Amino acid sequence: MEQRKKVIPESYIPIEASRTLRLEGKDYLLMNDAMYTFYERSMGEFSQFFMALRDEKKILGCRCSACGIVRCPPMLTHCPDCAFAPTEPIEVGQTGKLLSTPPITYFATSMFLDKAPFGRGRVVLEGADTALSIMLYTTTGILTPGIMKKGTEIKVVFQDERTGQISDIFGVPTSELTPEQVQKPGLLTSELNWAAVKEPDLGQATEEAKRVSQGALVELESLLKEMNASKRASKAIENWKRTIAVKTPAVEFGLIIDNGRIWLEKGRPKSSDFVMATEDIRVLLDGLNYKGAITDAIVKRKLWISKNIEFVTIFKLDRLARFLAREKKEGAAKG
Amino acid sequence: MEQRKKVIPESYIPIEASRTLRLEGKDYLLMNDAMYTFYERSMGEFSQFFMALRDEKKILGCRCSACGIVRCPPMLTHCPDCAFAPTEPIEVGQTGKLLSTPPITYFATSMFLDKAPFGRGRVVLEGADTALSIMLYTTTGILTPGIMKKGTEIKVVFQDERTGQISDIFGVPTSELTPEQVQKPGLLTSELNWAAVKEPDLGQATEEAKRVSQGALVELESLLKEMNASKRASKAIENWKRTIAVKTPAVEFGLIIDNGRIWLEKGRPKSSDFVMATEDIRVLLDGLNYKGAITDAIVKRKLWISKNIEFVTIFKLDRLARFLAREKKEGAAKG
Amino acid sequence: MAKKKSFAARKVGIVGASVTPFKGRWVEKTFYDLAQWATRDALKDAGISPAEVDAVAYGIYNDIFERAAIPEHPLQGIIGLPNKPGIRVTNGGATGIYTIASAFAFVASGMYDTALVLGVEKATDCYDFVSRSATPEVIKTIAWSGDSFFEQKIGWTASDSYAEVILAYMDEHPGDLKPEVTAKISSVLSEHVKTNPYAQRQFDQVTPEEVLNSRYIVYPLKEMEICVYSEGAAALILAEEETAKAIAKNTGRPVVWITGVGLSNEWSFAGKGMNHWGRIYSHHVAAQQAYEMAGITDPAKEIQVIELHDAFIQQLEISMAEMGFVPMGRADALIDDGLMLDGGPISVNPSGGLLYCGHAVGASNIMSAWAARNELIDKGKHRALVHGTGSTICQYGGVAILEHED
Amino acid sequence: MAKKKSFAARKVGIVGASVTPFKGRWVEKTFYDLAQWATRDALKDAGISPAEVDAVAYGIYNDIFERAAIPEHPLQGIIGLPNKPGIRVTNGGATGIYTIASAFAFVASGMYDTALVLGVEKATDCYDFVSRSATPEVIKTIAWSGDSFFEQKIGWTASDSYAEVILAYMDEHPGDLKPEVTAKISSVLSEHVKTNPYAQRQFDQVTPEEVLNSRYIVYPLKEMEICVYSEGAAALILAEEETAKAIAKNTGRPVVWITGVGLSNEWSFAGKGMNHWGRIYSHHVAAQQAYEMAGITDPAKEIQVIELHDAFIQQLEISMAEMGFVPMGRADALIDDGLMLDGGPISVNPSGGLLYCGHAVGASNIMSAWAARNELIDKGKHRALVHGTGSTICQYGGVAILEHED
Repeated sequence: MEQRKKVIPESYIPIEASRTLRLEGKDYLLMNDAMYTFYERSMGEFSQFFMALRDEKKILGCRCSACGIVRCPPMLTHCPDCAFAPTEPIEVGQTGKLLSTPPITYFATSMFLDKAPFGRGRVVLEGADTALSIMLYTTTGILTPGIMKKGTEIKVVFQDERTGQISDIFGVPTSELTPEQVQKPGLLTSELNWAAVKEPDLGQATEEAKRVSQGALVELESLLKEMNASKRASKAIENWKRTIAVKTPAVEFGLIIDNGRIWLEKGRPKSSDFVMATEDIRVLLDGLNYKGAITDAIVKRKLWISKNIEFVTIFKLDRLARFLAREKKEGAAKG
Repeated sequence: MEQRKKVIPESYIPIEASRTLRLEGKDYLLMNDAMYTFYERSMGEFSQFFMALRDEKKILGCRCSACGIVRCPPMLTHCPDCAFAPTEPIEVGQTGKLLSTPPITYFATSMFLDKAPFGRGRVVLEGADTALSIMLYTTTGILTPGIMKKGTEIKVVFQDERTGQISDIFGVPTSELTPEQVQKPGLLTSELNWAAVKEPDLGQATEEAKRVSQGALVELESLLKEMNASKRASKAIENWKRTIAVKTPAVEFGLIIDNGRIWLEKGRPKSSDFVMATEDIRVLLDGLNYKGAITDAIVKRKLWISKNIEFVTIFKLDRLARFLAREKKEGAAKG
Repeated sequence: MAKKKSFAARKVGIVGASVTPFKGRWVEKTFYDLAQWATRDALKDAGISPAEVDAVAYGIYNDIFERAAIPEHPLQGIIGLPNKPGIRVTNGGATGIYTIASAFAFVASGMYDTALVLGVEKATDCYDFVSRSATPEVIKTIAWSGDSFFEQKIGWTASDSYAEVILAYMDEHPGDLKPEVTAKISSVLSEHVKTNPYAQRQFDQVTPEEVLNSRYIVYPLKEMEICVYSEGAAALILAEEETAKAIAKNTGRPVVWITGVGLSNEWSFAGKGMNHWGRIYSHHVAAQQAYEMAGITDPAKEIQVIELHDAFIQQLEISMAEMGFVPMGRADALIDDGLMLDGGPISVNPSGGLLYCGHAVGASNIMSAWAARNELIDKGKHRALVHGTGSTICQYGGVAILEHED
Repeated sequence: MAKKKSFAARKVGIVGASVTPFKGRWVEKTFYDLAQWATRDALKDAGISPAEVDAVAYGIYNDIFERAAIPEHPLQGIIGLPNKPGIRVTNGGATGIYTIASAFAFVASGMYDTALVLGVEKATDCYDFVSRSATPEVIKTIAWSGDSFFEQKIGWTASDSYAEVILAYMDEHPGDLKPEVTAKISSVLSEHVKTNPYAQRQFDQVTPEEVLNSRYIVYPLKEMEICVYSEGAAALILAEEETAKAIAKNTGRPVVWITGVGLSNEWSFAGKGMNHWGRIYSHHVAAQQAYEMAGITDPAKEIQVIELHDAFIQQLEISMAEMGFVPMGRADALIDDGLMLDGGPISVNPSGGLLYCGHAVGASNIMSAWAARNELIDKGKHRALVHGTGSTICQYGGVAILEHED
């Protein structure tokens, strides 16, 4: 049998181990553990819907034999609004309009860390009366607010490899597609023109910018020192290890995180876990100073990261900033 | 880090895949799936109990400061029977008596297939007033009814490698131990004299026995044919594959199971998944004829298997027998 | 136990009921469709529309079976009750009877005039890819019910734990629960199931000998003395007195009143509070509560039909003793004295029980109520007892008394 | 909705209440000890012993958080109520209020004279070993609540789904829910929490600017507009009228009566039955039911204290509109018109709410009832509203009205 993905990725699973945590002079036992069950789960009355996605790249709704309403997804076999008249499968279109402005998930669950940021929206497909929830992406890079809203026309795109699940499809705005792409039934993700992931060209720094950068670097170093001195702030990055290559027009440096400590290394690091690029080093400095989150700077495209999965690290940096700000404030209140 | 067991064994986890099942002319989609969550779980107020097991090979109870009752396990920090007076940790003994006759699990959950058969009993340890549930084993081989009952004295034994869980300990009857072993606190499993797993010596067959065996073999072959002809019976062994070496005084042969089919091969097979040994081939034949279960023959030590985990296969054989018997009966009722 | 006598401020009756077929596996349907099916049929039985139902109580057992942590939420729309109250009750194997009790309280209290009781179960999607069979994974899923600190990691299973209670009883009463009696009871139930077209094992009649020949699952329990896991759904429509009478007038099927309800949860670890080892004390307490509310003083004389949660035949026997139908230690009188044999004074599990109709956990006790109501109405009997049990040492007990006035 | 007016056949009051400290993590205690702690303190508050409690209703949210499928069973003995009825209710984020409603029904119906309402949560044992932090695993565990066929596999999260409802509201009312107003509300709640010694964030006062500066979790929601996950427990003792009065006489603390209860579960998928997109209709329906039962016609005038389930600040605003305290589309009046500011007519979340006291799911709404009762008694106010919500698009709503006669 060919090598296939497991239903639980091996990297998720900890080893059998326990550790002792000391709290106010007493020891407590923390145990690595899991709760889990496996299935060969029948899709029952939804089988046809999922097989149509997988095998035919078609989307099915169900039509009430009494009132004619078409529900997609086909949630039920009998219409509760019509004395439970039976419903029948019917194919619906592959474009539709957003029922409302979709949320964008930046902080995802552990199963979706590598998929964020993503939108999730309800699309009323042509020929359907109810809305189908699907994941939403833009082909232009990171998904940011404003790209999709209530009424935005959406095209359903099919994953190249499909297993018969709702994640076999997702949506993109039709405005990002050619008319041919919009028209095509069963459009595949490999047929889209995805923006390449590449470092932004930051241009040359002015002398003024260089001077400002130097000042910012000094500020940054002193801030990192405060962070390392704060037990509460350090908690935000405990057990974490990353080397970040930070690139600005005026200066490049490494930001090193290693189990509760964070520091700066001059020059572009030889190797890094990911790259952070910004025209203005103050964006990063403000973030760490708890003046506007780094997450939001990325969302507003003022700061760029080379790997979306590193939002995980960004969240830790934002927490670090918040924990330090909170500690300083409490200190000030007491002092 | 050394290679350690994962909290979910990899062998349990299926690949991401789906299959189609046809039922009465309609297709249904079956999807491999899992529901799972990971923890670094605090043992809270039980930490001390589990750390004492792991680190000191001691068993703690809790003593009510008002009524003096000693509960083990130490389920609570305040006694509900004494206006919630606080309880305090107290060490209890490592021998005790069974509160009642313990059940023996032959058909275990998927997490305990390799541990069955095992007993589970409530032991009132010396110095405790309530009972601690633990797994029970005998050092003399497979655990069978009668070895332990209400009042049997039990010694708590500690696993050599402990992680701070209740499965760090189990019980054996003190009657199987030397007085020194019974006395010793923190007795380890490696300090016990476990009966070795070895094929029973079946002795030589008489001519009469050989003749009977030949007759039984003929019966067996015809029974297996019936099994293979029955769709319902075949379901009991679908997707299963085993080569069993069957050993009797008069004859040795292979019993081969392969995805819904079962057949006999003359002579001891070159390699086998496990060995089945019995003085009387009719024990196996009766089992397959649904005249007394094979499981029970093992429990009653009339039939021996080389690996307890192969109870899984035995259950399938017992089901096979039952399915065939049921089908025959229905046929007879109709005919 | 309640200090004062339990009572119902308003009279509550059953005016509609249904079950879907119980099957070992419902490949054709998810639990959404099973739930809708039972609802449809219960509404039809009561001759009312969803608009006439004020609230729903969901009996859904184990989140993991349904593979969802709030499994009832999609049902509210699917069964046609959007914007109505929908409470989910879950109490292990006894989920069904606790759900009935909860809906009963909602109607009796004046909060709602009608309520749907809806139980649904989808258990056998679980699959163990090592042994290539469902059951080890099904029982593992149930085994997440054990206490997570002391029980789960020592291989606790539901069978194991019922076995523990049964063996403790046998220690006290060594002459009772004779193998030939338990085998006979299983055989008797397999005959009852013949008339239940919704049963998983309608045509699986067995002889006592066949029961004796079945394999051990957990000593001392044999395969044919144990209930089978089912998938399916069951529903009841409850209504307060005036509404119930109006509905009954319309359908022509009499109201079956719920005149007593009792619930009891024991300790789950032996302790100072648990000196009833060798008993299933919760069944005694729950029955006494229900009898008191219903004004029953001699259950063996006053009750004709019993739909008992027979997870295991030996437990059926002990439960019958705890509820006062046979003496403790003499439960074999059920057979030895012919009490539950054809022509005997008590009809036990005319549905075939959970052994033969099947155990679709959240739905099981609701199925029992459906069966008891049918028996009362169709056979013109007067009073029935519906029983449910569950949790890790059978320590939950629930009893409802059903009465047919006509 | 009920065809006839909902009522309570017997008057039910709160005579004891407690909460444990809410913490981000309770390393020191399992949920057993937390549950016992809350029970001890509630009994003490009511001046009664466990023997005087007839029944318990457990509010425990997600089996997986407790790592056990019948998590309540070991509690029955630990809290000192062996052999008494113990029902478990679970309805997502709204578990607490549904549990209160259930216990209310049990007492109002006549079945039991007193009942313990016990909510407990242990959520942050979950741990994601990839990101080496708890939260992604905590929200994954909650995400098992999504519909298992269509929602879970597209990355459904609780935040995402509240965001969906909030954005739909903002589509309809683009001028409402202004960022500076939500930031101000969060800041106001952070001031309230100062006087709640049980709160997770008692000393975490924030300025509106700091709220605005916090990061997006899910667009359009920022970290400091979202409740925090907590571990803890909370309990109430309910009693029928005579018992309640006797207890109150003994403790010297007046009975706070529960005069209205409403529950509503919406569709969870947009459909023919769901034309309220852009609303949180269940909160409207639940409030109307509760008002009707309590005889309230003008909630904004007749209710002085509100303990509202503020999973998200924007949802708090919409919920306030749905329950009739501000007009739909003008929820910002809460701040713009000073309604919930100091000296305004309504005290909203004197506990600090779920944002600052913390969201220990099963216990949260019970904590809210505890806080509302304190506010009524200690400040001599007359009437309070306790609110709970949950499930996948905030489609569960529960409301209880509390009244202080003195």
